[in-house]
Amino acid sequence: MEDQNAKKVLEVSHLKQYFNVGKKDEVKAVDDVSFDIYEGETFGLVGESGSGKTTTGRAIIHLYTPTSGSILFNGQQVIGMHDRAKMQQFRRDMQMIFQDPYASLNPRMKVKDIIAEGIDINHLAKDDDDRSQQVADLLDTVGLNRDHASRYPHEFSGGQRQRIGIARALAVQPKFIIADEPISALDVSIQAQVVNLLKELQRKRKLTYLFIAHDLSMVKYISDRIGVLHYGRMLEVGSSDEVYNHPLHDYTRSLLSAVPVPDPEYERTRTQIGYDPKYEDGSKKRELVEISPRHYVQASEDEIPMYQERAKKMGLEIL
Amino acid sequence: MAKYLIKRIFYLLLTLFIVITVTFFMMKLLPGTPLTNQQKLSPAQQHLILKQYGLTKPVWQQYLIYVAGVFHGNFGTSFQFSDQPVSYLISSRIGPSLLLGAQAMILGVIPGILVGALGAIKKNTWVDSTTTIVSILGISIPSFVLAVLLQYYIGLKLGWLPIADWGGFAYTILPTIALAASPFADTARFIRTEMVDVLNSDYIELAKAKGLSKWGVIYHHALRNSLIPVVTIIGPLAVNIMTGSMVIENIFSVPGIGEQFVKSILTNDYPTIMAVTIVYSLMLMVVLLITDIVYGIIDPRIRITNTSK
Amino acid sequence: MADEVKLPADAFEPLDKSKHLDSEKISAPNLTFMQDAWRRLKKNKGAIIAMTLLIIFFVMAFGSAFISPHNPNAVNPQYANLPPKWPGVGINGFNGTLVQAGSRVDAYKAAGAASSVHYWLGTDYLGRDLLSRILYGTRISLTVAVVATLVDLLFGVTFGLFSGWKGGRIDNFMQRIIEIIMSIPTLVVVVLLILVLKPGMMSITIAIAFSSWTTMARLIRAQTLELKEQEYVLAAKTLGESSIKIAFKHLLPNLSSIIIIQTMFTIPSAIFFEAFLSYVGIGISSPKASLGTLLNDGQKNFQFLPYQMWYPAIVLSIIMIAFNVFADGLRDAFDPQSKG
Amino acid sequence: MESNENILEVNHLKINFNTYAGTVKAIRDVSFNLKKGETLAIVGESGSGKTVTTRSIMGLLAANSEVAGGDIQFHGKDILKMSQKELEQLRGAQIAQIFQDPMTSLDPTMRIGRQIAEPLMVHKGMKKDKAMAQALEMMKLVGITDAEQRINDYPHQFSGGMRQRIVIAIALINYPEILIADEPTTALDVTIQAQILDLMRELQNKISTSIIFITHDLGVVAGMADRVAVMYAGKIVEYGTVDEIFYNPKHPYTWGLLSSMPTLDTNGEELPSIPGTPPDLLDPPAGDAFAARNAYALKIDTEQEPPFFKVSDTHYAATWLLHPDAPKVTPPEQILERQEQFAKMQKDLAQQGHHVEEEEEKQ
Amino acid sequence: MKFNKALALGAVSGASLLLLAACGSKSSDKSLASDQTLNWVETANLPTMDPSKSTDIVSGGTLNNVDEGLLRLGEGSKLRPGVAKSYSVSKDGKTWTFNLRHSKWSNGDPVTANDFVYGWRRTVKPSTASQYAYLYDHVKNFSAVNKGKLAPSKLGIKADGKYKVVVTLSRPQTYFKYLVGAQAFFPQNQKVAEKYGSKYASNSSSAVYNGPFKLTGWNGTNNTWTLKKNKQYWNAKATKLAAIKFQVIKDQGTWLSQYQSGKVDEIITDGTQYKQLKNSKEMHLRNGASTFYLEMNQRKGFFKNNVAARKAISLAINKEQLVKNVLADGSQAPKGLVPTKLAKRGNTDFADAAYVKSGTAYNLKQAKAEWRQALKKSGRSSLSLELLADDTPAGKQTAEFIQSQLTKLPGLKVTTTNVPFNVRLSRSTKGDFDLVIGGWSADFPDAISFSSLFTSNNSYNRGQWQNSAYDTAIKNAEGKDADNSAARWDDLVSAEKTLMSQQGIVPLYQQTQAQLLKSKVKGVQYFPTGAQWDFSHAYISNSK
Repeated sequence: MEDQNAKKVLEVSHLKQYFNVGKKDEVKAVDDVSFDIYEGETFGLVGESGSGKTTTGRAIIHLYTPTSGSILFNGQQVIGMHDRAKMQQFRRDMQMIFQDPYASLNPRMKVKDIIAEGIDINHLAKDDDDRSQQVADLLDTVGLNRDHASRYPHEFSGGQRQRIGIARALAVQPKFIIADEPISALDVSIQAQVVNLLKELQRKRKLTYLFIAHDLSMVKYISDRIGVLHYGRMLEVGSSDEVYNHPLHDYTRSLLSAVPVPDPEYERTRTQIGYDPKYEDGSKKRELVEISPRHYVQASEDEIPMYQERAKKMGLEIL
Repeated sequence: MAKYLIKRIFYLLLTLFIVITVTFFMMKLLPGTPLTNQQKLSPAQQHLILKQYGLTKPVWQQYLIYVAGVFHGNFGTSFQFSDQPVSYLISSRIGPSLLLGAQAMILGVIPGILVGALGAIKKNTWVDSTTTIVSILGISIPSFVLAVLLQYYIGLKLGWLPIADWGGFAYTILPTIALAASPFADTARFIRTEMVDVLNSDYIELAKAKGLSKWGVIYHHALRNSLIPVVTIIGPLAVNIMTGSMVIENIFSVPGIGEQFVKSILTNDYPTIMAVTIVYSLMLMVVLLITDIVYGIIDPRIRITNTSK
Repeated sequence: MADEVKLPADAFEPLDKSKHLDSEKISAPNLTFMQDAWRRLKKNKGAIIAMTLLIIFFVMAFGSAFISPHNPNAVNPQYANLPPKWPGVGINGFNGTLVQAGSRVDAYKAAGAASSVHYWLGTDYLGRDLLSRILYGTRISLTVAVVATLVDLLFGVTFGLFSGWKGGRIDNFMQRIIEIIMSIPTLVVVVLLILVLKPGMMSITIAIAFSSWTTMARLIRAQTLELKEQEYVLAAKTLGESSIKIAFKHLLPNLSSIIIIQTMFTIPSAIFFEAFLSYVGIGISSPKASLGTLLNDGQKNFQFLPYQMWYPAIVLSIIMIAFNVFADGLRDAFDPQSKG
Repeated sequence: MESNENILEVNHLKINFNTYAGTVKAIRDVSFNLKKGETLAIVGESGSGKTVTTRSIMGLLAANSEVAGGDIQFHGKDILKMSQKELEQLRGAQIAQIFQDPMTSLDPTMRIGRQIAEPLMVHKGMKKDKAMAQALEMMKLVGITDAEQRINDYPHQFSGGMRQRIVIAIALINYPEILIADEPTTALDVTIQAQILDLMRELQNKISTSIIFITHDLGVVAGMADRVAVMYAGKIVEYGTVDEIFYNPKHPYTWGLLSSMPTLDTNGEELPSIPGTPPDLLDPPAGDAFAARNAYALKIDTEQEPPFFKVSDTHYAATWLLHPDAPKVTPPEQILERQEQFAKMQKDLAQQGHHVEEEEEKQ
Repeated sequence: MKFNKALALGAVSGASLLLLAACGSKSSDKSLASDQTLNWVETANLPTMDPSKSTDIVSGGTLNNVDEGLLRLGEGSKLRPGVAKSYSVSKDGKTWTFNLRHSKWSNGDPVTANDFVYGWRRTVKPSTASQYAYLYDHVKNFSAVNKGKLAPSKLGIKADGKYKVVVTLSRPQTYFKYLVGAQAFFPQNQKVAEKYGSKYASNSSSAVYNGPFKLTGWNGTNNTWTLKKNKQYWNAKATKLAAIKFQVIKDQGTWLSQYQSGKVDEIITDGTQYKQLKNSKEMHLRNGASTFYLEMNQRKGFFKNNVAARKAISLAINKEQLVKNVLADGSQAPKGLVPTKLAKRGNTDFADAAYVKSGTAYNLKQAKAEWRQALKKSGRSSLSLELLADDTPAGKQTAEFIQSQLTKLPGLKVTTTNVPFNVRLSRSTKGDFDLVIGGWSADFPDAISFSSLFTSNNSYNRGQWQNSAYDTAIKNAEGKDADNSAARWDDLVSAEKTLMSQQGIVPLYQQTQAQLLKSKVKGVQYFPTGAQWDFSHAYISNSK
């Protein structure tokens, strides 16, 4: 899956998103985060609540105006984009799937109008029939019945609503989708449906995903590469197998050790690794450093050898 | 806290200043003069008298003089009481109004809390319906109608309490009841809604799970949590009472400022109208300020955020 | 335990996967949000009674412009202050008699009225039919209240929406304005406005609207602040929807229940306000009548002509109660969670 | 620590809710028992009736609910028939509960020390000073640092994890026989969840309480439970020991649940999933409620509800697939792996048992 | 200076003495109740006790009972001696000399001629801004002093010794004798006035009194105050009441309840109350010297020079019905502008003498005919008029009634506007109206108090009706015939007839107050002009 020569779709560098700047309650929701996403891949962003993962996603899709940093999408600077036409194209190319299936659909709109919102804005339908046809196709795509189009969101279950949300995003034929915890509010038996759908869509439509979640096993399952966020900073980036199997940062290790597994045998022996946040205490200037190929850890100059040592122990190739 | 207070007082003064300015210029738009005997005066004589009141100066000068006066407690001279400064008029009449207001507040809020709480506790029973009807009646009957009924039946027919006039506690009872009806109803409805919310909350569930008796849960948890927000409606209730007092004082011949305000409206006594407006606004602003501070003190959630930052 | 059950032979044939697995089927009837609310409202007897009463009052008040027992403004001084008289009813209070100087007299006879003259609710000091006056007064009161509420709604909703949507400094500034207006007692504002605008239906309406829009604006703002963080609004933004369209497509429809409920509470308070103004002496001017002016006229003569206060008071109270109960019912219907 | 003594027996419990839309049959014949000192996990999707079950045990059913049948035996008495007073004596003393959301389940205006001490004052008639002293001990026990300083703080001054510790302290202060934990970690981050679960296990050992653990997270169940009951649409569809459920599930719903969860090792193109959505309990379907989502459904599933079939002494499942006449079906691949592991475990266990015997013989 | 006409107040004082004797005899009988407290009601607050500043009936009435001028009105609006024992008028009618009795202020100071000089100058000088100073307009140099062009000392009043006041008028004024009884002409104690400065007479203790009562318990703004018997009053032995407790009641219903419960001893009833209670033996009709009338704007437009239009308006209004069924408070239909019982010559009432039937009659048929003619004359087919009136209950009722009456005229649409008193005055002075309901109360019992209103260019002539015959008649009455009572009478009668036949205004009703007075209360004197009530001879009787 990983292709060294793949094109970078999204380049986020030194993104900072502060709220209430200059006030007493200033919040550094995202603090100097950099990462790239390649065409066709799924980049998973994990972290606990308050780690800034949702904020990152929203900053990328221009729901917030970042405090500083740069976001290049297909080589175009997104921050401060003023050109109307470009903005509209950006809005079409990048779409988002939201977390709460109950809050993400306007309860006063019919499903067909919800799905067609993007079609209407971008005038993608020739006439009403075309519009209805497109909506019906989208419903088909996400596995819903065509006659659901005239119903209201509250009549659907969580999983169905989430699929409507996906259909809405797909309506403008995006190339890049940010999925912000799309399954965390769903029941276990439904989560798989949605994940399968996302995977299928990615395959069929050549989509690139930024998949945000706190459920580590699901992120691991769906992602090609993973970034670990903590307190608004990116601590570790690497391929999902490497991050899960060979975590370098203490926080990542602690996080992974806490994940409960549906295997009683395993659970009986599992011990949680405690975490001492000394490697992110802010006393030193730390940046993402590539320890082994395409496996980055946030480290200061003097911590690099320590991580290299760790990587060596795990049998990783060291740069 | 101190910083917060200073900020609030600054806003209070700013608001007061705006109120003064707006009222002043609104009053200047109106016809009418202090000349109650205008029809028998020649224009020259009228001019002479207007000069005495300082009304012949350009409006902007009058404004500056007025604003300066207000901040020295001088609201000019009443058109009706040719010898009385408006400030004296208000200070000598505010006592009964404040007394009635305070009594009505107490008589409205405390039974309102009890009735509202009862309604919430006995939700969807006949008790709830009864308390709801009582409280809706309270806001559905104009206070002047209630006043007339009280006066006629309790004062005149039964002779239990004085019909009107002022002089001792007995004289305050009927006007207090008439004034308290609306705050009572508002409080009861407010408390009921609050308490229903609180009773549905998780921590009440936990309190029940602790094994507290029904009344234990209500007394220790539900009541306290639904009472704290009552502070936030004290301001609106005060407005309610101010409004009611204008009518009630008239009917019961209470020597308060509400009665005087009505009289000054009907006689176009602008200095008094302006002054009462300013005093009412100031009173309301102070009430709002105090309730905000009190709210911060009694609600630990707000208290901490204020002191810790 | 199960083994004892006798089962048909074909019972254990597997079902055809493609057929039975239609789990996306929705069995519930297709209801809009409003239909759903209406269904809940229908279960609330009090609210339905209140709504019926309101409809009756509206129809009677506004229908009375076309069919009314008498012209509400027709002065008939020789029939002044006649008590209610119902044809064929002999009960005191409905037989045209009243207590005058200690003894009960037939006021109709005293006024020289023919036996065919009946005023169902009596007459006022100019001999105008009180029933017609009340209907007419109700019409005026409701008109003032409804128009004031509509103005307040238009202004309050726009203000609140704008303030909440823009946020930041603009919101801060707009909130200051509201705070300032709210720290002036409403009646005082209304009185000042009416004095400046000259008493009349128009100025009363404007004054009442002006003094009540702040509540609406605050509610709408608070709700807008909440709604604008809702994911469906964010979704519309990511699709590139313009602010105006978001306001009309997403915010307003979802604010509608709050607006409706608040409106139902604003109307009665506007009616009340008008009544207060009438008492203070700056209400609707004659010969126009409102429930407030009727009450005010009636309460003066309560001792001798109690019916002149009772009937308008009862009508006013019923309208007030009905609006309040109906508003409570609507709130429960729109917001089932708060019902618990 | 475990014994075979049942301290709680729920028999054929049926509970309905009257709503605007009609009668919701939330619990449709649920029976289970709880043994002293064990942890029984009840697993199921939202709306499957887990929470209603526990509320009925606490005697805290909502006003619009109605017990349509069954009983709940606790120490020989039926909780459903207890007077309000008896229930009050039960709650917080013999049966305690932990709620899902620690952010809302503490009284925001009461100091936490007082909140922890309250059950002592209510049930043991303790004076405030003494109760507070004991509350302080409890705070230390549940791992609140600087307990002495924090005893007079208000809930909002604590983080979510700390609040949940406080809730646990409240629940355990009277050393209840039964602790009902209703999704106690769902609202918490994974690292905090691990801490809270550790704490619960540790405290269970200390005070030997029985726990009914409600959750939808099978990972948590695997680590916490001794026995597991799987609920679907107001019924228990399968129950057994934790190993039996995880390694030898018999009900297709359990299969679906287990296989649709990726583990950290799961890879591949498609996750096995349960299609469709749970039925509407306003109008539950005839026959097996799961039939519409069941790839292994039989004709009889649409006609008749399956009874419980015994798998082992401790393991029962309500699926027609276990009927002797039913066709043999192949469970999903992941389940087959699990069953293999189970077989291995059984073998190991047998050997180990053998081994022990041998050792005994040696002695 | 020669004194031709030296009046010793013969008949007048004789009458008063008789009256006093009658009172005295009653007081000696056993029917005097032990508690001589009267409970009286005012509908407005007492705004001031400064005689120079008093403009309203509450302060006017109170001043009249606590202070005393040179002369005093008595029963039947006849003059009685006040501080002046007697007075004389010079032959040219311009010099009036008053001889004062030795009397005291309530603080024991003697009441001297200087107190009058001080009080009068204080009232007239511009810095006082007295609104009633205009009553002095016949006093020499008034105008110049009032405008500040001459020093107050140049005003035509001086003290001749301690107990003689000499007044110089600029032109004769037969009714000057009535004016000196009004509060604006009361003596003022210079010492006290200067001591309190701006606080003078702003509460009961910052003033002194020379009348039958003294004021207590008034803080300047409160709703209750008490008049107590003034023991320093020269005729204190005639005062029976120990105290009069005043209470302000603004609500008519409250007032009645208070009366019925015995808390107050009197009530002025409104229409409904009067109708219910008119047969009560406690009911007294107090005939007022005030007339309410409709003025039509004749500055320009429809009513100017359009007698038919004005007549039509008058004829269309049924005044009888207005007073009987609408106001129904005891008020009477008017005979003309000047109310009945205001002025008399011999046995002839002025109103009867000047009665013009068509001026106040009701005839709808004729009204319609006149109206059509008026419309034709102005070339219109329809007209819309605004009727301006007070926002008092009576004002609203009258306006509504007139509106309903006038609407019967073909092509006429009337809208009503009710405004506060001050606003009504401002607007009517500016001519900002079509029709306005106004009223006038006589300041003193002489027809001129009314008749002078409607001369051309008089600022109180709101409608600006103009008639040269009327102007001439009034000019003669105030000028060449001022000292000739017969000629003056004729002048005024002819003026009134002109006004009525030309329908310069439409008289609506003559106000009467219907008062319920507890039967135990005796001897309260009522005056239609000036101060209404005199309690100096009132008492509470034992007998019911």
